[in-house]
Amino acid sequence: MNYNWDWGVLVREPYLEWLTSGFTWTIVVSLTAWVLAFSLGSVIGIMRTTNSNLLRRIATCYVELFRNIPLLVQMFLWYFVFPELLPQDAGMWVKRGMPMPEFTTAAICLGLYTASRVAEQVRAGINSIGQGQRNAGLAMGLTPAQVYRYVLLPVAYRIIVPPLTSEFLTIFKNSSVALTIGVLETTAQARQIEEYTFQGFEAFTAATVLYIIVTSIVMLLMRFVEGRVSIPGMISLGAK
Amino acid sequence: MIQLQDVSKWYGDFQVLDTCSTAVSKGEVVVVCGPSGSGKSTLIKCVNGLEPFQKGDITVDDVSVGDKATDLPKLRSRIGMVFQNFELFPHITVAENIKLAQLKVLNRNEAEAGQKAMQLLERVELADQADKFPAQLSGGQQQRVAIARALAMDPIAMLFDEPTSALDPEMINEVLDVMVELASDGMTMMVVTHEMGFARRVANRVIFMDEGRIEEDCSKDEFFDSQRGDRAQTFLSKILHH
Amino acid sequence: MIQLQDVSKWYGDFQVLDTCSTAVSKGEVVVVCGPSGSGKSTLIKCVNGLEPFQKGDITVDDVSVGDKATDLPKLRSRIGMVFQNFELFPHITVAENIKLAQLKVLNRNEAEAGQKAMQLLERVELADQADKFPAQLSGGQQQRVAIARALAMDPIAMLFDEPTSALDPEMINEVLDVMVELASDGMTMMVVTHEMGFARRVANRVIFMDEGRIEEDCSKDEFFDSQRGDRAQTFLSKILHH
Amino acid sequence: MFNNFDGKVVLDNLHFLIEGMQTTLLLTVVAIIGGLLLGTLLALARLSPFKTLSFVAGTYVNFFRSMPLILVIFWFYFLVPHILGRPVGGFYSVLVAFVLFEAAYYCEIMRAGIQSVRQGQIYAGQALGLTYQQNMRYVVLPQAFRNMIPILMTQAIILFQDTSLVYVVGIKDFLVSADLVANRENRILEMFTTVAIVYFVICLSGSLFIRRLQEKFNL
Amino acid sequence: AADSPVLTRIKERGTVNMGHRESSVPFSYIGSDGKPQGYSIDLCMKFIDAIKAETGLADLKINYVPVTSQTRIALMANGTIDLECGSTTNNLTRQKQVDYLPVTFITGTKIASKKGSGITEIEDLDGKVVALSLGTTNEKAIKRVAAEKGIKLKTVMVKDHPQGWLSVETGRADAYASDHVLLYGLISKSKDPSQFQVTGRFLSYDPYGIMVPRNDSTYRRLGILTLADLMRSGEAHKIYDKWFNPGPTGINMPLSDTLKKAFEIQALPH
Ligand SMILES: Nc1ncnc2c1ncn2[C@@H]1O[C@H](COP(=O)(O)OP(=O)(O)OP(=O)(O)O)[C@@H](O)[C@H]1O
Ligand SMILES: Nc1ncnc2c1ncn2[C@@H]1O[C@H](COP(=O)(O)OP(=O)(O)OP(=O)(O)O)[C@@H](O)[C@H]1O
Ligand SMILES: [Mg+2]
Ligand SMILES: [Mg+2]
Repeated sequence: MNYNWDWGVLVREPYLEWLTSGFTWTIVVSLTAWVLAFSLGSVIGIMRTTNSNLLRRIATCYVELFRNIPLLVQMFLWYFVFPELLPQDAGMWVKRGMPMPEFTTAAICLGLYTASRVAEQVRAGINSIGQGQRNAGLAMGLTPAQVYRYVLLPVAYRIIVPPLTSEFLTIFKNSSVALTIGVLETTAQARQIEEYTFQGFEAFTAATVLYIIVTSIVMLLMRFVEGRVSIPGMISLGAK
Repeated sequence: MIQLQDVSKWYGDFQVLDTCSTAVSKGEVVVVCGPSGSGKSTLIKCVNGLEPFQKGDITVDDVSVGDKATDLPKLRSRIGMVFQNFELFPHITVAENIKLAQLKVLNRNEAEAGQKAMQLLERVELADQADKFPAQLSGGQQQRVAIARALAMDPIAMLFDEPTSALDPEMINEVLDVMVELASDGMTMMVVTHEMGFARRVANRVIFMDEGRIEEDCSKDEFFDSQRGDRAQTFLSKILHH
Repeated sequence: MIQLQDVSKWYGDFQVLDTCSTAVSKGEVVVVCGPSGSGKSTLIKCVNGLEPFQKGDITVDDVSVGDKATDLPKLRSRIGMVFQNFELFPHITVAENIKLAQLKVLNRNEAEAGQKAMQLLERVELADQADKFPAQLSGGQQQRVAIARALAMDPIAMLFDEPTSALDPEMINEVLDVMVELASDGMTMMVVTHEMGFARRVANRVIFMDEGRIEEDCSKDEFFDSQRGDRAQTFLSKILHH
Repeated sequence: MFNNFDGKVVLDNLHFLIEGMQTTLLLTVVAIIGGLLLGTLLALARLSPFKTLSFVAGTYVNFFRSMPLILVIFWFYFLVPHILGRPVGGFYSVLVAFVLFEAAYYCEIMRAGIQSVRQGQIYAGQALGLTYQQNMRYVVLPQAFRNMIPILMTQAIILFQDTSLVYVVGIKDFLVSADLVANRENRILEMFTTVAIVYFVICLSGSLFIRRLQEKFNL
Repeated sequence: AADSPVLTRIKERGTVNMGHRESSVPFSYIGSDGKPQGYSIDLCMKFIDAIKAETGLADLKINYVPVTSQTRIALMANGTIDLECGSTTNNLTRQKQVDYLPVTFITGTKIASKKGSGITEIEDLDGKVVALSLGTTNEKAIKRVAAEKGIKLKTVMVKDHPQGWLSVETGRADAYASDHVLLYGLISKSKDPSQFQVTGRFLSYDPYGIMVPRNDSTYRRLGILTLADLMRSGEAHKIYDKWFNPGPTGINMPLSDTLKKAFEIQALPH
C-alpha cells in the first residue's frame, strides 16, 4: 500500500470550504425533508388509525407505494421522469424555474419517502396505546378529533421519540443519495476532494467523522427530549 | 332509562350478540355476569355506542343510540363509564384527568372544573393524590380516580365493565365500597362483574349472558334463590365455590 | 424437606427479602400470602435457585441451593414449578411441552416420555388436547398442562406462584381441583395464592409476608381462627370480604 | 412524453436487464447470508457477559449505523484493494461493504429477538432442570427466531432495495443495467419507470407475503 | 517480466483487468451486445496482444471492469485495474498517481447547446445553466475560465456524459461542456441530431491517453512500443478511421492535422 498521507488537505482551501458547504447542504436537505416527512407522515399515520375505510385505504396505498421502491429510484423518478409528465411549462419550471431545482427535488423526494416510514411509526405509536384509551375518551363525550388531540397523540408522540429519532438519523444518512442528482452534499464533496487531490482516505475520514458527530449529538438530544417529555410509569417503543 | 330491543351484533360471520333485550329503569342497579367471551363487554359498550350494532335498537333517556343522526359524543357525555383497566390518561395528572372532559365537552371554566375535581377526589378519598400521575397510584386508587372522572360529568347513568378484575385482591374492596355508596345514592348502574358479593348486596336485577344471548334476566333474589337454568347454575357453581 | 435460613435478597439498594426463615416438611402444603410486592414470588423463586440471594441459605432435600458447587439444573429437575402465566413453550405442542425435559434432562426415551405425558394429560383431563399448541387452549387448560409438565419430572416437591390469578373466574376451580387432588396424594407443596378457600381446604400451614418479611408462619387453624398481627388481619379482611 | 412510451425497448433489452437483476439478487443473497452470520456473532458478543467483547461489538454496530450506506460503499470500493494489496473486482468490494454494513443491523435484530423471549419462559425452562445451553437451544432460540422472522425478512427487502446504491460505483446491477440501456437507446423515461415498477412489484409481494406469514403464525 | 509488478500479477492471475467506460462514444462504450467496444478498446486489445506475447499466456483472459470519471484514477492507483481504456485526459496532476501511454487523441473543452439558443462562446453562458460532469478536466476548465472572466454560471452537476446530455435535451440546462469529440458523439446519438450544435473555441487542451499504473516502466514500455508500432505502420490510422470516419455512430471526424503529427512524433524508432 503506497499512499501519500496528507491530512493537511482537509484544512486547505478550497477543500475546507467544499467540506463546509457539503456539510451545510447535508443539514439543509435533511432538515427540509424532515419537516415534510414529519408533518405528512403524521397525517398519513393518523389516517391509518381512523375508522374511515377510505382514509385508511388511501394512507395504506401511500405507505406501500413509497416503501417499496428504492429511494435512489424514486430520486431518479422525481428528477428525470416527473418533469416530463407535466405540461411543458410546468415541467420547465420544475427543471429550472423553481429555486435550486436539484435541492428542492432531493428534499421533496426524501421527505415523501421518509413520510411513509414516519407514518408507520405514528401508527404503531397510536395502536400501542390501545382501544381502551380511545374508548375512555369517547365514553366521556369527547369527539373523535378531540380524542386524538387530547388523549392519543400526546401519548403516541411521547412513546415514539426513539423510533422517530432513528428515522431522523435515517433521513440524515439518506440525504447522501441526493448526490446522484447533483446535490453536492458531504459525501459528494468528499468524493470531489478525492477527485481533485487523490487524497480519498483523508476526505472520506472527514465525512465519516462529520456523520458520527451529528449522529451522536442527535442521540444526546433525543435522551434529553425523552427525559423532558417522559411521564412516570410510561415506557417508549424501543428504537429499531 | 336504558332500553335494549333485540340488539344483534356480528364480527364478520361471528355473532357476538343475539337479539338481546332488557331495560334498566332510573335508580336501578343491574349486574351482568356470564362466562368469558359471552359478550358482556360488547353489550355494555353498545349502550353508549362505543361498539356499533347491526340490528335492533338501544335508547338512553329516549335517545336512540343506533340512529345515525344522534349526537353520540353528547349522549356519551351523559353516561359515565368505568373500564377494567382503568384507562386513566397517563400523560396528565389525576386532577387533569378529571377536568379534561369538563373543560372540553361541558365547557366548564377552569375554576369550576377544578373545584368539581377536588370535590370528587375527596369523595373517593384521594384528595391528596390530585397532582400525581396515574402510574404513580396503585390499581385500586386508579380505579377510584376513574370513577371520579366519570362522575365529574354528572352522568345520568354509569356503566362498569369488570371494574375490579384487574385489581390485586386486597384492593378490590376499596373500589367496591365506592360503588356500593354510589348505588345507595340512587345512581342508575349497569355493572359487568363476577363479584357476587357485590351483586347480593346492591343489585336490583342480575342478567346472565352466554354465547351472546341474555339467558337470565331477573331480580337478585330470584337469581340467587331459585333454580336457574342449567348454564347459569353451572357458571354460578364455578365462580362461587372457591 | 425445604429449609430456609435467614434468607435476604436485594435488588440494588432495595431489600426484597429480609431474613426469611421457614421449613416445609415432606407431605406438607404451605400457602404463602401477602400484599402485592411483598416478596412472595421472589421467595418461591429462591427456593429452586431461579433468583439468587445474597445472604442466608436454602436447602432442598439437604442440598444447599446457594452453594456454588451445587448442580442447580439437577436440583431444579426434582422440584416442579408452576407459574402465574403458565409459561408453556408456545412453539411446541402440549405433548411435546411435557416430553421436552423428560427427554433432555432425565434422558428418558421417546416412548417412555410419551406414555408418561399421556398418562398425566389424562390425569388433568386433557388427553384429547395433546397435539394442540398452547395458544389454542383456554387459560385453565394451559395451567393444567403446566402442572402436568411439572409432574412429568416426578418431583419431590411442587412450587406454585399464583397459579390461578391470571385465570378467568370460571376457570379457577378446574385448576384448584387438580391442586387439591395433588395435595391429598401427599405431594409436598409451597403455594403462593390468595385463594383462601383453597388454603382452608388443604393447607397445613399459612405464611403471611409483608415488605419482604415473613410476618406470620403458623398452622392453618391458628391463622384463620385466632387474632393475627395487625397487618395480616387487615390483609385478610380486605381479601375475604368481597 | 409518455404518449410515445416505447415498451419495445424494454423487451429488446430484456436479457440485459435480467443479467442486471441476477447481479442484484446475488448481491442481496450473499449480503443477507454474510450479514446474518456476522450479525449473529455480533449479537452474541453484545449480549455476552464479557464487557470488552460487548463494548467492541457495540462500537462496531454504532459506527456502521452512523454512516450513510453510500459512504460505506465508497469507502470499501477504494479501501478493499488497498488492504488486500491486490486488485479485486468492484463487485467483491461492494459485497464486503454490504456484509459489514448489514451485519450491524442484523446484530440489532438478533439481539432484540433474543431479548423478546419473556423472562418467564427462561424461568420455566430452568425450573424443569434444563441447563443454560439446553434452555437456549430448545426454549429461547426457537422462539427468538420465530419472533424475528418477519423483521429479518423485512430487513431483507430493505437490503434488496439498498443494493441499488451500488449505482454510485457502477456495478452492473439491475438499476445500472437499465440506466445503460436508457442512455444507449435514449429511453430514460421508459427504463426508469420499468425499474420502479419491477422493484415495486417484487418488494410489495415480499411485504404481503410477510404479512400473510405473520397472520398465519400469529407472530 | 520479472522486474514488472503488473506483468507478474497478470501472469499469476492469468487475467488482465481492463478498465473501460460505459458510455464514452466512440472511445469506450457498451455496445448492444453488452460488450465494451470503441477506439480506445481496439488500441488496448493490441496492447493486450503484446502482453500475451510477453507473458507467454496464450489464453490470457480479459476481465472487464467498468469505471467512471470518478472512480478510474482511484481504481488504477489501488491496483484494481491494469489499464484503463476510455477517454481520459493526460495531465500532470494525474501523473502523480498514474502513468500514461502515448497520446491517442487530441480534443478540448467545447460547449454543446440547442441550435438557435444564441450560445456560441462561454461568454454567452452568463446567467445560463450549464451542465458539468463531476470530476472531469472540463469542469475545472469551465470553472477556471468563468472565474477569470467573471462569468456567472449556474451549474448542474451530473454523474456522466449521458446525464449531462440529457439535461440539455430536456431543457434542464442550456449547455453541456465536455470534450468536443464526446459532444459530437452524444449529438450523433440523440433523437434529432440536427437540433444541436457544438460551438466555441477550445477552452482547454485535452490529450487522451491510455492509463497504466505508476512505477512500472517495463510494463509501460511494452505499451509505448505497441502504440509506436501501430502509429508507424499506419495501423493506428486505420483504427481511427474505423471509429471516426464516419464511424458506426456517424460521428464523421476525419483525422485532424494535429493528431496526425502527434502520431508521427510518437512513432519512436526501435
Ligand atoms: N374486534 C373483535 N373482532 C372479532 N371478535 C371480537 C372482537 N372483540 C370481541 N370479539 C369476540 O366477541 C366475543 C365477545 O367478546 P366480549 O369482550 O364482549 O366478551 P366478554 O363477555 O366481555 O368476555 P370477558 O369476560 O373475557 O371480558 C368474544 O368471543 C370475542 O372473542
Ligand atoms: N428484577 C427486579 N428488579 C428490581 N426490583 C424487583 C425485581 N423483581 C421484583 N422486584 C421488586 O421486588 C418486590 C417483590 O417482588 P415480588 O414479585 O416477589 O412480589 P410479590 O409478592 O410476588 O407480588 P405480586 O403479588 O404482585 O406478584 C417488588 O417490590 C418488586 O417491585
Ligand atoms: Mg369483557
Ligand atoms: Mg408475584
